[in-house]
Amino acid sequence: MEYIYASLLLHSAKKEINEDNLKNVLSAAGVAVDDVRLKAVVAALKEVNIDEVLKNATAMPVAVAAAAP
Amino acid sequence: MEYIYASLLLHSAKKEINEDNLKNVLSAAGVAVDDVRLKAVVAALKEVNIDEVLKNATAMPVAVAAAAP
Amino acid sequence: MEYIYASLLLHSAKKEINEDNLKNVLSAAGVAVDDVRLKAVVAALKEVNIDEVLKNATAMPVAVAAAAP
Amino acid sequence: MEYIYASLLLHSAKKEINEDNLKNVLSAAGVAVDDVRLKAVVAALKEVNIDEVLKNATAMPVAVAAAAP
Amino acid sequence: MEYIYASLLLHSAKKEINEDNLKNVLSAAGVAVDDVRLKAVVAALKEVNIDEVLKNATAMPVAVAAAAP
Amino acid sequence: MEYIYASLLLHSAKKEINEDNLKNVLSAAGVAVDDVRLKAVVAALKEVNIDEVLKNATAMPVAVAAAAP
Amino acid sequence: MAVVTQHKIPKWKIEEVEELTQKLKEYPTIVIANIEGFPADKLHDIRKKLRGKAEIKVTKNSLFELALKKAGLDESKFKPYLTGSNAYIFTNMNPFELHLFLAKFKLKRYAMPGDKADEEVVIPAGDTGMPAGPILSTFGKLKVKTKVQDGKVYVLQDTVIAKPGDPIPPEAAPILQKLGIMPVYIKLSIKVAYEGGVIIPGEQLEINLDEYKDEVMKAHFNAFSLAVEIAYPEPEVLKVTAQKAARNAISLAAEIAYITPETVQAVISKAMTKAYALAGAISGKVDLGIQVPQ
Repeated sequence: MEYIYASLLLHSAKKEINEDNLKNVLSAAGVAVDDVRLKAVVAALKEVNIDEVLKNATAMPVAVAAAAP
Repeated sequence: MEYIYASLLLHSAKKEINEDNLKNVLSAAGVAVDDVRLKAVVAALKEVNIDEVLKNATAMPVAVAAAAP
Repeated sequence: MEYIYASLLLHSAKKEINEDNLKNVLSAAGVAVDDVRLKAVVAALKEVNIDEVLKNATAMPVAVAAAAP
Repeated sequence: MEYIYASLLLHSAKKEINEDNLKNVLSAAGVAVDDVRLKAVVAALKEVNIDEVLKNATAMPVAVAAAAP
Repeated sequence: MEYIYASLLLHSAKKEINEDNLKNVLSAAGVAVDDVRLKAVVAALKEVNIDEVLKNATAMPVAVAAAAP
Repeated sequence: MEYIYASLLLHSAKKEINEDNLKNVLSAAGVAVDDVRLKAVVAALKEVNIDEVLKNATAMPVAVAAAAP
Repeated sequence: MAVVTQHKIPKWKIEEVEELTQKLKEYPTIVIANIEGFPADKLHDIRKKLRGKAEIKVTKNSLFELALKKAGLDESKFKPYLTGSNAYIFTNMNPFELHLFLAKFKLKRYAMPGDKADEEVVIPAGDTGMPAGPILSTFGKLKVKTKVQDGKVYVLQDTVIAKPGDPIPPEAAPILQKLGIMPVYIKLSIKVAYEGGVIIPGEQLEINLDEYKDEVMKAHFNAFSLAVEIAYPEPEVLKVTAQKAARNAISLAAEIAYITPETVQAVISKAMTKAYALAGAISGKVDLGIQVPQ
């Protein structure tokens, strides 16, 4: 999950999630960075509306309540 | 949430969550570190069994899914 | 809920929940204090084990996880 | 939790959550106010729709109960 | 639910739930009283142990909280 | 709970919950009415969307029933 | 003329009308029950159960009608129900109470072909007392295991031959009768009840107590929820209000990542939930080397 936490850290700090930034954060945490994975994560996150995903993640309990019959 | 994501990054990288490490990660992400907050987070997380919390947190989406029908 | 938030504030500040303290806090928050209500709330809360209540409230995320079948 | 309870007290009393008001309430409860923390809480709460958060918070117990198999 | 609310009002005021008392309360609330319904409610509630039902009902929120392991 | 039952009786009879009506109902039930409490309840209920509260209240028993193992 | 006619009425009839009139004046509630085909011994059971609470009279409809007139009651209200054989019940209970009381004790009868079981029908293990013979094949048909002992049919184990609601096998009827098993309920069918000028048709007397219990519970729950919402100062209420307030505080703290020992769990859970949501969103495209809970 290191790549995800690092990405979320950048996102919540309102920094761009690019290879350099992500690599910096991961290295600072002492993570040996795998370049292939780095590229893949950065590319995949570009396709995702992170704010939307996070909003839904928090919305869960409400959804459940609504689902209760 | 920056402090939390940074802490979880350290945790999943199996590094100790102490002031120095946390400061390093946050700085690498371009976050201006507030020492008081840093101390508070580190102190609060010392009181917590993060693995236990993560286990509970991970169980959540499952619970939510099961509740749907 | 003002009276309750004020009472919990006093409780977490380790101050006694009595009429004077509660009145002080409510007034500081700009709430027009009704003496009868004040007395009633203080009397009722004397019967309540607030630490117990808070423990239950904090335990909830665990409950969610435990509910997973 | 004092800062949070004090903020919720102000919110439910329909008063603005700013540094002065929060400081007033906390002082009335006998809490020694830490200015850095005060600023941090006020700033963080500005980013949040409190009513929305509370609505979700109350929806939770239903979710919990319903999730039980 | 008017008849039930009126009955519970009488119950919590420690007054007998009989046709006269129930009629009085309902009329005071501006409800046009239906004699057949009145008789049915009085007869049914004679068979229902209201204290028992209320005890179960009140135990509920606590039960939810207590369900947290 | 007499004041609450009386208020709900008025609400379900689609009558306004004001001091006069509430007093009438309580007196008809043989309750010695306390004016301050009367005012407090009427004022507090004015702040609340009763239908909304009842809607959520009804969701709970279902959930609770489901929670019973 | 009227006087002459009255002389022709037998004395017992006059006395009976007199008695009925007396009861109509004495008791506020009158219930008319249909006893067409109702076993007399069961009516006797009911009479016994009602002793001290109600009186039952079986009489001619015409005599009851006369008594209504003499008691000054509006007989036209009862007219439609004064057909067939009726029992008249006089009581101080309200009609619903009487109905609930009657529903409380179960009267049972033997099964007849075509009946459905009202309760589980069990043929018990042991000596049936029935001589072995053609009856053995009936037991066989009912899948009841038997042996013959001293020339009598002996059942090897308790055997259920019908569950509640199941039709009772017609061939079982004589066996059940021999064993004294009555699996079918009968109840007095109430046509109408009268109290204080109000006529209540029998079908309206049905009361589902569970519904009332649910309503009481719901009413109380509504009241409790409302009380919690306005922080009505009763300890039981404030307990829940305080819990709600605390939960609100924790949720708000989690939202702004305000870490204290009380909130750390909620804050981390929230961060985790978000992390897994994001991981889930890209897990199809990237090998993160982790298991994302679905």
